[in-house]
Amino acid sequence: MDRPLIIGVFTNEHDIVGAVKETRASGYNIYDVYTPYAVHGLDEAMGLKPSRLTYVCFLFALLGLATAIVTQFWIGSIDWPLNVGGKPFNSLPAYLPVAFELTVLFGGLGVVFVMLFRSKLFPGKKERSIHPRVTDDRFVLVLEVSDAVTDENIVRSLWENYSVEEVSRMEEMA
Amino acid sequence: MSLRFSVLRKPLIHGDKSLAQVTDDVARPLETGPTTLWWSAFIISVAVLILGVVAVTYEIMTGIGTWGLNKTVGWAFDITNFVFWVGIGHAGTLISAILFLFRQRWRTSINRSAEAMTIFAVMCAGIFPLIHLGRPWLFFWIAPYPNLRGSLWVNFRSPLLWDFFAISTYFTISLVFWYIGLIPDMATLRDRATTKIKKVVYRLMSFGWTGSMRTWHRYEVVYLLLAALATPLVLSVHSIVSMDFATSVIPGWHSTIFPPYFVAGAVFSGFAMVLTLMIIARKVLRYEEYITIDHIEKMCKIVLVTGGIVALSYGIEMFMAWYSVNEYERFVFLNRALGPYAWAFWIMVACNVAIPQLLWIKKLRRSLVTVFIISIFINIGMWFERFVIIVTSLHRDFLPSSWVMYKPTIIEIATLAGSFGLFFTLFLLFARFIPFIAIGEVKGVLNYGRNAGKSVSLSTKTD
Amino acid sequence: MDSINARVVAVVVAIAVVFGLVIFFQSVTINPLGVNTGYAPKQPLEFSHRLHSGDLQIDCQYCHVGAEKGPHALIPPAGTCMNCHRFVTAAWDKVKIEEMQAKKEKRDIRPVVSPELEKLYRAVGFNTREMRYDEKKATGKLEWIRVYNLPDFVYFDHSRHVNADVRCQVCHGAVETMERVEQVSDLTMGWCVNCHRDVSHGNVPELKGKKPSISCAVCHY
Amino acid sequence: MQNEDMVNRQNTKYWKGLEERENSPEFQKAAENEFPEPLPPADDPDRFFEGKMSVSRRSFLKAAGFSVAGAVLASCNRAPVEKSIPLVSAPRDLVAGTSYWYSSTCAGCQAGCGILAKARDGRPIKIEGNPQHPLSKGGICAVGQAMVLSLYDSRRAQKPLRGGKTTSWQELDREVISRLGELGDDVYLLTGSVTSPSTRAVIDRFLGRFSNSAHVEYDAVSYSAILDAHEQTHGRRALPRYRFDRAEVIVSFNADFLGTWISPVEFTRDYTAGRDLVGNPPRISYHVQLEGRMSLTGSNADRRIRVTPAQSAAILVEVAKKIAAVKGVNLPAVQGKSHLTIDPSVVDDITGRLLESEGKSLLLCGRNDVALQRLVNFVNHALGNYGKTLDIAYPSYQWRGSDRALFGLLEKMKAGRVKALFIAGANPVYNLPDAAAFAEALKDIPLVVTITDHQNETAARSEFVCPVNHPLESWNDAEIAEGLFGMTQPTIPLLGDTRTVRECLSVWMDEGKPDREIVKDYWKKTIFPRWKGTLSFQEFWDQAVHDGFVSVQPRKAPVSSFQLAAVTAPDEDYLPGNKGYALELYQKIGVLDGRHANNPWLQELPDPVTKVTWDNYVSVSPALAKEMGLEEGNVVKVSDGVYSVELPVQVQPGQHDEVVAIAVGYGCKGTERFSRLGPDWIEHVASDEKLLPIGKNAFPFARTNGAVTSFVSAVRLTKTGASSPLALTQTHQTITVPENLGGEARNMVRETTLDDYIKNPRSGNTFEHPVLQLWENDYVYEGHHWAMAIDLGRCTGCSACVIGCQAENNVAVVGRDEVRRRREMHWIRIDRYYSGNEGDVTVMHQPVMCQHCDHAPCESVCPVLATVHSEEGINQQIYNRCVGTRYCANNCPYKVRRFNWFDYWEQGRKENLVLNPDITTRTRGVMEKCSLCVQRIQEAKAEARRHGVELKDGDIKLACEQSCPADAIVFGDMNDPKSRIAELIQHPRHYRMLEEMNFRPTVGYLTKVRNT
Repeated sequence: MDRPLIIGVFTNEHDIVGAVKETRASGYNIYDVYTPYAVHGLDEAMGLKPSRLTYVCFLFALLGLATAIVTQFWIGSIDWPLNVGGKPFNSLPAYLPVAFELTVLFGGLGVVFVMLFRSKLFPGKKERSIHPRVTDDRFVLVLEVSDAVTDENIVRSLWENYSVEEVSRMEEMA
Repeated sequence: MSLRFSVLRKPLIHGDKSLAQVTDDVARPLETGPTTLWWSAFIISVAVLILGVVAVTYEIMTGIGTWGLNKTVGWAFDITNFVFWVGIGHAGTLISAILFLFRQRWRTSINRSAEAMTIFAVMCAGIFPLIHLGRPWLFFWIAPYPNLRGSLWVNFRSPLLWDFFAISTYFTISLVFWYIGLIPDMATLRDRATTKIKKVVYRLMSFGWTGSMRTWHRYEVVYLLLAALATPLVLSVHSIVSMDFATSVIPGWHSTIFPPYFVAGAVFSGFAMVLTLMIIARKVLRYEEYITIDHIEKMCKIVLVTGGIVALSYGIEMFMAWYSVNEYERFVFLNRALGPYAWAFWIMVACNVAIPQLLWIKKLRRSLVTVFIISIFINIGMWFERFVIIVTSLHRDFLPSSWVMYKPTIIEIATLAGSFGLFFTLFLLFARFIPFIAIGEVKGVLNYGRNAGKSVSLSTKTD
Repeated sequence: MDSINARVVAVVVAIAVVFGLVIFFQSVTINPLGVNTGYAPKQPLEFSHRLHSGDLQIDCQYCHVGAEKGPHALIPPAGTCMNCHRFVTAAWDKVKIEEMQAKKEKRDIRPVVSPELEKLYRAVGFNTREMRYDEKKATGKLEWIRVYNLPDFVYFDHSRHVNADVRCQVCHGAVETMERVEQVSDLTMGWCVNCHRDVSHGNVPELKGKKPSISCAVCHY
Repeated sequence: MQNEDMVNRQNTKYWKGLEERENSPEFQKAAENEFPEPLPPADDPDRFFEGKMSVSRRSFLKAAGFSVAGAVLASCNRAPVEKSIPLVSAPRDLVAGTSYWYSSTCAGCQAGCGILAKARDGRPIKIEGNPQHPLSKGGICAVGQAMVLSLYDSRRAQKPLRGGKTTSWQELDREVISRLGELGDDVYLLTGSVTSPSTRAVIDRFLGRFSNSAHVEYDAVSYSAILDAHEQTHGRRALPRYRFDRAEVIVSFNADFLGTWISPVEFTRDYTAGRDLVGNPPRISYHVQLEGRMSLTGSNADRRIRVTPAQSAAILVEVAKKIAAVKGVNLPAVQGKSHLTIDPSVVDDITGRLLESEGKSLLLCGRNDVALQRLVNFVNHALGNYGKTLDIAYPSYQWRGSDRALFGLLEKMKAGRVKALFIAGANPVYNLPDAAAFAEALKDIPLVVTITDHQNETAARSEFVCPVNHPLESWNDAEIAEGLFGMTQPTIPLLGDTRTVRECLSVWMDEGKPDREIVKDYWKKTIFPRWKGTLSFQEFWDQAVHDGFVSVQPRKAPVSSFQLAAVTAPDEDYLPGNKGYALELYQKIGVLDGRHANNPWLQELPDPVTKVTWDNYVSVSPALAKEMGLEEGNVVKVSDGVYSVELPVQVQPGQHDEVVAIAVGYGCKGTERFSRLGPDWIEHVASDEKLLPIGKNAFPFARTNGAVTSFVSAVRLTKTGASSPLALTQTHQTITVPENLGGEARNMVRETTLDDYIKNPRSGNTFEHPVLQLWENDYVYEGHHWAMAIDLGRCTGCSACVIGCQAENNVAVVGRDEVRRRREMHWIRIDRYYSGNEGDVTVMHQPVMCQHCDHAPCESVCPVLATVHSEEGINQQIYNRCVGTRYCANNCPYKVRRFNWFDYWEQGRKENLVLNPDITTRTRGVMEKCSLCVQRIQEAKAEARRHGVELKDGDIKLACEQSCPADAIVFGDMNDPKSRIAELIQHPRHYRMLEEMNFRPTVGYLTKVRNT
């Protein structure tokens, strides 16, 4: 984090949504917003693009399905065909439960791991605390100090419309 | 989200909580010392768990013969308990996944604990297929892994193998789903932590969560995807468990109605268990404002619906036995109702069909005492349902020469008790160390149904 | 610092769990890695297969009788050794040297007995001085160490293989080149099954046309 | 003789005898090494299998590459160092790991069936019937097959005892000889029936040295009356030889000839030969059984009439009267009032049937009553049956006991006129009706010597106890019937310091000959001269040893003309008017008169009718049970005024309401060791808390009139209020489901009547059901496709197959408590179903083992592929792959899978020597079941390949099939169109259980046809 940050602390979700919209409308780039819970509409307000994790999930699920089907057919008819109860060596219906389970398992685990990886979340990671109450009841809007926003005072008035509780400047993240 | 109509709705969370209050309320039990009540419950649970551990150790050391099984009844308490616990384990994921997809926002008060219950129930369930093996130390042979036996694989036609995949997938996905939901709350606790140890532990568990909206954004997608995956999964698990029976040839087991019947039964029993636990927990943990009487009532309605499906299934089973003109099928059902295990059958009918009908009455639905008692009855009834399906079908099958009676041994009873010991021990530990209510999610619905005049007011925005 | 501690804890716990699991499996199951290829135990006397089977070209079944008739290829009784070693008490060159020595020293030829064969003679009670049996002195004990061990749940019949023209060397390796016998096949089920498969598929030229079964009950009953 | 066939049979090798090899020094060496150390004596009563094998013995077995019983399955962490210590010199001509067959004669009872003993690496491990034997024709009963286990009984007497302390033979011999010299005369020898002529010769020589000496033979369950009656009516004291195959009408009064009476294997063979609907021409005899209790024979009868002993006597009298009238014979002694209390049409029917088949009928009576037997003789004589369906001119010598002689001896003992008493092969203190008096009289006899195999009641009261060889360790012979001699040869060197009776007596006479020489000399002098052949004696002897029997020219015995005057009315005793209930004593098929009480296989063998194991009990009719308010397992006190026992009740459909039945042979000393048998765990229940013997002794209920022992008595029953659940292997008795649950009969057992069968061969087997197939192409069995068919019309339920399978396949004994929990391990069971009302029931016996379904439901549910189909249609069970989910057993519609609930095997037991080394012993936690004796299939195929020939139909005989005296089980390759099995599958009577389910079992059944 090379550049200093400008921080606005809000106390409810409507204010933060409003402030974000307003800030963006004013042409400032929002560095990030920190909230205690997923505030609906905030992602749109921030202009975040729809996540591509759905495709990741689909691909992983497809991988799981393919693994299950190929493995079962390969084992059942190529690697070691065995006469089990006189049934045909290959029977798709019998293979479906495992195929389904592996689809779900691969899809679920895959997307979670990708999400954690993308978000750089891992066990024991030291958090970068922007505000001590951000996981409690405060909503924090963060701007990066840039040519457009050189000072917190630039946005202070903007944010005061939204009952900003505190505006401060942070040299670097804790 | 159409909050503007919310004046027509009642708030989900009572007591006009502020965000901070929610955090405080939920975190309180974790931050104060354990109460005497907690200690006594915990000690009892651990004692029962130890009893179970002793019983299982003895069983594994000595042999499965220490159970009352015989040449004809090869499964009884073991698989009954397994199916019972898997069934219990259905409510949590149903609440967190299906109700999530259906936008049932009241789920937020109970989904955390219900999911925890699911995980613990699936753990209890998973123990039984393991210890019921004649040679439990070779359990890993059920997994298909390359080996030195010319690569002798596994039988992908066996429902037990499907079970292995279903249960392990279900457990994994449920655990991940639960844990993903837990990460923000862990961060909350981390930020509130006062001792170093807590800080370390919660930091370890919160994965460095900061509440960044960019993360929230991905998180929401993943949560939705997991819900979407878990929904068919939860339906598949009990369907597959039911296939242990449905794909067999034993009359009373071999039935195409089993998958939906089992799923409904599972949800039925799962919600009954959730009710049992919530009614106690809201009282003990003082979460009455979060888990409100409306929550209880809603769950009662689900119980009523699924109970109805279960009752219908009983009826259809009976009808099909008669309609099929299959002598073995007919006999099994007559034998259930009139044979030597008729008492178990009638306990099942009384508990699962008759008693839940009381929930049609709104007054009873909203009476905690009645609901609690009914939920206990349903738990008992659903255990007996599995017992009836397993034991009465096996004990008198095709050849009359092999007909037997089954009687559990003290080892089996102790093992069943031990599974409850494990369940409650884990649940009590959960209530002590992990937020009982999903803080982040409750905060999200705090405004739901709130009066427009309040300070934390409505936005004019619609989405 | 904290997160480093946490990581240390995590690593320690992980190691403990893995270690615990390893101990568990080791103690309750057949060693999953119980492949003893290369096992070449020291035998009670240094018997050289290279000499007997290789140089002298004694047929395997001269000593290991029964392999074509029954399930077991026996470890030969000491009596079989004595068929020759009643006369042959040491290597030819040793005997020659003693002869020359005796000639030189103008004395009677002393019996030359190889120290390894001495063990055999002790076992059967053979008096090398007088070249006759003294059965009272027989200890009867030559504790050979089995090299090829199969678990009891596998039924293996030598005769079925020998009669199907499987040479001993297919499984036991080039014993005729080994000073001390060493296990060359891993004796895993996969090894058995894959050989049966190969033969069935005609991949083993010398056994073309044979159709060994891979049904379970061929070996397990 | 078909010696060539025998020699050529691929998978059997008959040894001429051990002697050739025995004489070689190598073999002597091997024999000594076989048991280098004496096995420790057994003295811990709580443990049943205990003789620990020494390390050196195990190493010895390893030495020759022997796999010691394959007992250790798992838990080898690091491969242990396996040492091999080869013999200094190996026995010639003995291939380790292959089996050798020795023919011999069974000594399980006195019937003398021919056996083949399979010896493996120097130890006999299996007994089978000798197909060449003229009497048993390859059949062998449960008892005969279980004899091999008693060889390794760790409690078998091993050392001579004096006053209860171990002594040496030298000391014992010295003492006995000197005492005999002092006493001079009044020397008596009390034995069971001695069928061995060479032993009889030695006995004669031995007793001939004393004045006032006698050899007294008695049988605990006596046939004395039949012999006495023939002495009176035909002038010859002998058992007639019965020929059931020649009888078209068989009327049996209480004679359990398919179960335990005289020579059940021979009779079963002959009986089923007379009831063959597959053969050409088809034939079927008519069999009426009149009895009070439900016997195995009664359960197979075409018509069964429930009668009390008194009624049966009355009916017999009426039948005799009627036949006398028809034949115009005057029988003054049996005239007079009829005592008949049942429908007289019974008499008319029986008489009519008998008269229709004169010379082709057979009347039998199982009562030990001389008057009744004389009447029987009269009827058979009047019908011209002598010389046809029974023969006294060429009699049988299987049983020779004389109750009169026994009671004479007892009188002498009481009078103090017996100075020395030798008791051999008998346990009078246990099994005499007045055993207490005998035991009392025994005290005053100066010299009592018991020659015994176990430390039994009599041995405990004898100063000297001589341990006797097991028949499988002995040379012996047997005169079974006129002109037929059985030969017994040892199959293993002596395991203990034991001698045969013959040897003992010979030593005490100072004859100083080895046992074999005594037998051989006798044969040279007595039997060889009767043989009309051209061989030298040595060749003759070799052939006899090789065949196991020899037929010589029979000598027609002098028989007097029929002594009509001897025929008198039966004793009043039998006539109606008795108070209380009539008690019938009988033998169970396993332990017989108690002589096999030490054999756990036989103790655990379910009774073919009651399905009870490990117990005797009071059988009562359902009506009587209801009247007294008794349920199965309730303990009642049975008292005849003098003796009483408390035993649990067994409710027996088909039993007469005024008859109760108790089996003898229980409550023997020594069986205490079984009371805690089985896995020891928290809920294990001992059969008796005080660790008393198994069951109660019922012999004291027998009565004697000084001439014969009667096994019928009058008793009273009182409820005790206690309860002792029986160890049953079947608790639902009918093929119909309970009335309130539908009451329909299931179609697993199918039967028809002869009339219907003649009209339509598919009658009774017409069940048709569309069979649905889920997939198009079934697996094609290109090579062999093994299959089996069981003829329910032949199967009598005798249970020989159960023991045959147990011996072949290392099936564990689990003990009474486990059986009570329905966990018996038998791979083959015989289902027994009653039909009809509870009074007059008909019975079906159906052997059920794994049906080897081509669409096996068990296979598709096993997660680890521990059970799959072989290329030859066998449903394989791979024990070492099994993890024990028990799913397969649940999904088995026939419930033939058996689970190892505990570790039933214990290492180091001497009894483990009986284990078949080809088969693994299953550890705890794995499933097992019938494998169609796959080891036999494999061995036969390998043997055929070794000889470069094709496998022929009949080369493979499964253990159950081989032993079946009724020849009811046929196994073979159904892909071979010329095989017997392929033929049977086409038979109109052939069906498969639950065929509508499309399991496609390869085991099928043939409908039972009743001749009613």
